[in-house]
Amino acid sequence: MSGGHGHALYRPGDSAVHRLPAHVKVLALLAFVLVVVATPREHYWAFGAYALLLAGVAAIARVPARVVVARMVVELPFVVFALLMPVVSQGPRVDVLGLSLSEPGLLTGWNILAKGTLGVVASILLAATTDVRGLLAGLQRLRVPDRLVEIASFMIRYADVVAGDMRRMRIARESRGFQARHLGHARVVAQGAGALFVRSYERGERVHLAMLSRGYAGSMPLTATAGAGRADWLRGATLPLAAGVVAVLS
Amino acid sequence: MIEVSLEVAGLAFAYPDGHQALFGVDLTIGRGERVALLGPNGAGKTTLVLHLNGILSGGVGTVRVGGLEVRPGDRDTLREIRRRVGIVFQDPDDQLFMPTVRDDVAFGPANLGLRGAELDARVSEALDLVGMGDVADRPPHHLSFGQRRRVAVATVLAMRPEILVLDEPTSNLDPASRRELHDVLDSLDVTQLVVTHDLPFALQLCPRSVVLSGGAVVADGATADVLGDADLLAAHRLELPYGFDPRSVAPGRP
Amino acid sequence: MIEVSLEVAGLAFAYPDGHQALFGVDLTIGRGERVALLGPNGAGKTTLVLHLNGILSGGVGTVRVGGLEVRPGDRDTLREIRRRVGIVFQDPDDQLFMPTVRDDVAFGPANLGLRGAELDARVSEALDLVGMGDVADRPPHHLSFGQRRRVAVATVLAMRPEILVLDEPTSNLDPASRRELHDVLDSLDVTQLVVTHDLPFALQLCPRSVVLSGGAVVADGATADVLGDADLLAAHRLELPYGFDPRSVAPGRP
Amino acid sequence: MHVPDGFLNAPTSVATGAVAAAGVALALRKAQDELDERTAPLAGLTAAFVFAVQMLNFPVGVGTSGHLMGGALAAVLVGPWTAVLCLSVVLLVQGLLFADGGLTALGTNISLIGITTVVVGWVVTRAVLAVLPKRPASVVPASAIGALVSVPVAALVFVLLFAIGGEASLSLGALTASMLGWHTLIGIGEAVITGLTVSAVVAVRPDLVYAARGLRAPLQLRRPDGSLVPAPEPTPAAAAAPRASTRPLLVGGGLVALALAGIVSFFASSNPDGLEYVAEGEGFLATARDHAFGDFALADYGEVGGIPVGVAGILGVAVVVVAGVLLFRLVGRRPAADREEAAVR
Ligand SMILES: Nc1ncnc2c1ncn2[C@@H]1O[C@H](COP(=O)(O)OP(=O)(O)OP(=O)(O)O)[C@@H](O)[C@H]1O
Ligand SMILES: Nc1ncnc2c1ncn2[C@@H]1O[C@H](COP(=O)(O)OP(=O)(O)OP(=O)(O)O)[C@@H](O)[C@H]1O
Ligand SMILES: [Mg+2]
Ligand SMILES: [Mg+2]
Repeated sequence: MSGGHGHALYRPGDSAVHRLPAHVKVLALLAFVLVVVATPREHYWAFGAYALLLAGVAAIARVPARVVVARMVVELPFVVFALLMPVVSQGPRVDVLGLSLSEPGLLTGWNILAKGTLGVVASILLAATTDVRGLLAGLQRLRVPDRLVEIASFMIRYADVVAGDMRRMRIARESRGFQARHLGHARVVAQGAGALFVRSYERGERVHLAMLSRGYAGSMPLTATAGAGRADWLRGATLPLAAGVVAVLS
Repeated sequence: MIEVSLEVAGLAFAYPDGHQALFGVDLTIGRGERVALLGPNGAGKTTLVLHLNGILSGGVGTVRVGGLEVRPGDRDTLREIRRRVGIVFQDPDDQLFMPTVRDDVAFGPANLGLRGAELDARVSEALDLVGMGDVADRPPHHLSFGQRRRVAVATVLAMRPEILVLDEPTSNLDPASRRELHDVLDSLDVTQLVVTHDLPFALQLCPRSVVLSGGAVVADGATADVLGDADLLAAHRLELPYGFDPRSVAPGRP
Repeated sequence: MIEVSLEVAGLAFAYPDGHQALFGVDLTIGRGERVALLGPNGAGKTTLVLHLNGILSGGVGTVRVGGLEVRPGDRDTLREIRRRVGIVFQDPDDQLFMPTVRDDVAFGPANLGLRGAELDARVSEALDLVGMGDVADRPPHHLSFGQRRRVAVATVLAMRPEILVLDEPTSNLDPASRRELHDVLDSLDVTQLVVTHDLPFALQLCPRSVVLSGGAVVADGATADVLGDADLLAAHRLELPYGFDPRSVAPGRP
Repeated sequence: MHVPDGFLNAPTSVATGAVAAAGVALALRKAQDELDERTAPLAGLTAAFVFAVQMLNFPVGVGTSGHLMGGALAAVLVGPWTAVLCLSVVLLVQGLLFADGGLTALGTNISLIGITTVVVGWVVTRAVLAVLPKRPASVVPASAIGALVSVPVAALVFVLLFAIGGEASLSLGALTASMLGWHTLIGIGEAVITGLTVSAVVAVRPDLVYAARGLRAPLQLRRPDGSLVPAPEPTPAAAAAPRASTRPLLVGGGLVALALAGIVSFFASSNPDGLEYVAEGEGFLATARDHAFGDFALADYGEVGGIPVGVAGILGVAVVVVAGVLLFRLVGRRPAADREEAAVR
């Protein structure tokens, strides 16, 4: 429940990617995605090369393809969008398999699909190899204002509290003979949602007060992690540098 | 032979994090019996209790309630079992979730199909039994801990279960409430399994006691005998409280 | 005159939902004293406790800790007060929040500036006192309720506060742990305020008792006298447990 | 409507990034007044709740995903400035830990979801509150209406951004119509959830609702004989810190708008010289001009959905400026009025 050690996408491990400090990974990811976004869409093979680079990272980090693919559903909405593009766009048309498609639309769809997918996969890899504590410490190192980091850490803790309370409430409901069978029962659940908010808040509030009681003054004393050495930066730079080379060559 | 109300056979269970809590528990309770479940912290008492209506499952062994086997997949049977078995959780916060105490106590009976005046009567009756009639319109999470525990007991009493399972019902109760709870439970003619660290309470209420330790049953017998066995008690972190004279207490029912 | 450790004067407080819980509480505790705070469910005991280090505030009246006034705005004084007053909450889930038991116990001392070997020693010592050394690397929310309570006590002991406030420390503890907790508390030479419904425990540990009822202090005196006053007890839902013989217990310290 | 990487072109991403950065920076400064030691975790909870609410995610036919947004809810519970912070944190965490929303599109997402919905939700809520009776319960319908309005407005802003920096030749009319249609539906869901949550909180913890602060019954004392007497008034807590004047706000807002206008028009102009120059200087650009940073130039699309880019750009800037000024004026002033009200009561 509380504590928030892991999160949905995190896959504990001890690969070189896991060990890289979180802030190095975040910067590397950002640089990589920037290069991808800046690559003109006609440079088709460059995107293939980027994909290979990411596959390499995934292999080093030992993140199974299954995990990556499963999470890629987040991009479903814009895949739909990308697929629609050639149909609804204006401009000169070409015939593909009997369909009259818009040429710029095809390009646009491809552009969204390629860049979006690479971005999502890169983020999945970051998420899969970075635990919450590491990420928060990394954000701190990246000079993200304390306030934001504090809100983020409370948020992650609360996500656990809310999930835990939701579970408790479900168990309590079912133990007393409740099963959501028809729509009328939605009211019970909805009524619960408001109570859940107050209840999780108050539970979290009490925990917060307990922290204050034990001398908490705004930052975790134990989460301070070591900074990144030159080797870390070099290792982290590999991905964006390789991507950069691809971009220039393409 | 007496009719069997609860039957646990060879139950072993590990939590998802790999920690094994039960190592083959066997326990049979006849209809109308009152049994105290004793044991040290971390013995697996709560884990066992949560198996009795299928909240935890997935280990080996079987649990039967009045002949019905508790199986996670079988929703209809599970519903029936949950109607029969009423559990008061160790942590009242696990039990209470509705916006007001009244709604919370009404929740169970309403699921059983009660409505209108009948429902109201059931709710007031249950709240009066635990002396919480006057907080009916407050939100449960704004009550004191002991008040929440009393409301938690009421939510289960209101369902009139055939089997009543209480996990540490006396903790955080003021002494008078503890006695009143004893009187309420004593007046109910249903099967009862009471988990408690309060040995005098166990002696007062339950003729039979089962000691769970390290995830297995290590003793099962008349409460007076179990509490009289100093070696057994000492081996499982049980002891009669300082100043308590077991001879002064007449055990619940012989 | 003895040095005053805790001083509460005219404290009245209403919760944000408008429910008033304290109606003018006066209480003075000298340095090194051990006081039991008794009273029925909903009397306001927890509410009072939460005022002692400024967790609740905003009512009328004053609270002083070793001469420092608890004032919500004054962050530095508040920090100092929280260093001095260690509170064990009634609900261990309110107390534990770190990913492992060890981290949780280390949290307080680390905030006080301890590091390295010294910190480790402090943590192991506190865990050993409550007999929880072997769960140090497990997540606290995966422990049994009683284990969590013991860890909660350890988190506060590790801070070595000058004033120790425990809200229902014995609830959910197995009988041996209850006695061990008594021994630990008995061996500590700090001011202690112990909220409890466990009257024998109060008699054993605390020479002085205060009865809070309806949000105000209704009795304050030697524990033996308070527990001997049958009318007082009856008026405030207190009673000695069945089978308990007060004469058999030697009160903590005269 | 989490926008993924590569969805809008780089200049638009940069421009919205600037807006987001300015908004968050401002919110960081102003939020000091809204939270104290005790309510700090409320921001975290609100963020967590918004996070959960945003999980209710479904595809919207014409574009990115549609989901509940939670901006109005956050504003009502913790105040607008803190709400901006909460939503920004949610988006950051979603981007980093859940691969939801592109990293290079973070600025866009913060502007859309973090700033637009909060500002619109809050402004509308305050406006509705002004005509309703002065009771805490009034916050419920007001916040629901705020939530209802905030979602389609955010959708409109999205269409606008798409018109400026979208990489497609779509009919803007159709896009607008379908986005509005969908998001009005989503807005209704948003209103229901916001109303339910706020009413639950107002009922038991009115002190936690920023928009409904300041309501307390007098305390009583119990005398030894058991009778009750009214308690003396508590000594007034240290008066709230004097409020900063709104001038820095307006100046800051103006600067942001100006900077924005500069950046956007620089990139949005179809004259790529400046960039090409830079690119050549870096030795990047070897052949044609739609190379490495070719996208920046909008070279291929002089028109987006029939609206010349220049016009769209100007429109966009104008809207952002107006919204910014409104934001700074309304938000800057309201809390002060609030506090006075509370003091009078
Ligand atoms: N959610 C969980 N995940 C992992 N292990 C758990 C979990 N809950 C309990 N345990 C472990 O399982 C064992 C049995 O726990 P259980 O809660 O059943 O004990 P108990 O007998 O009820 O103790 P208590 O008297 O303290 O309530 C303990 O060792 C505990 O640490
Ligand atoms: N968060 C809250 N909001 C509103 N009222 C509350 C809240 N917490 C407690 N109360 C009320 O304040 C009164 C005092 O509660 P408190 O928790 O201090 O009692 P207590 O003496 O600790 O009782 P117990 O022995 O049951 O723990 C009770 O009437 C309770 O219902
Ligand atoms: Mg238990
Ligand atoms: Mg209490």
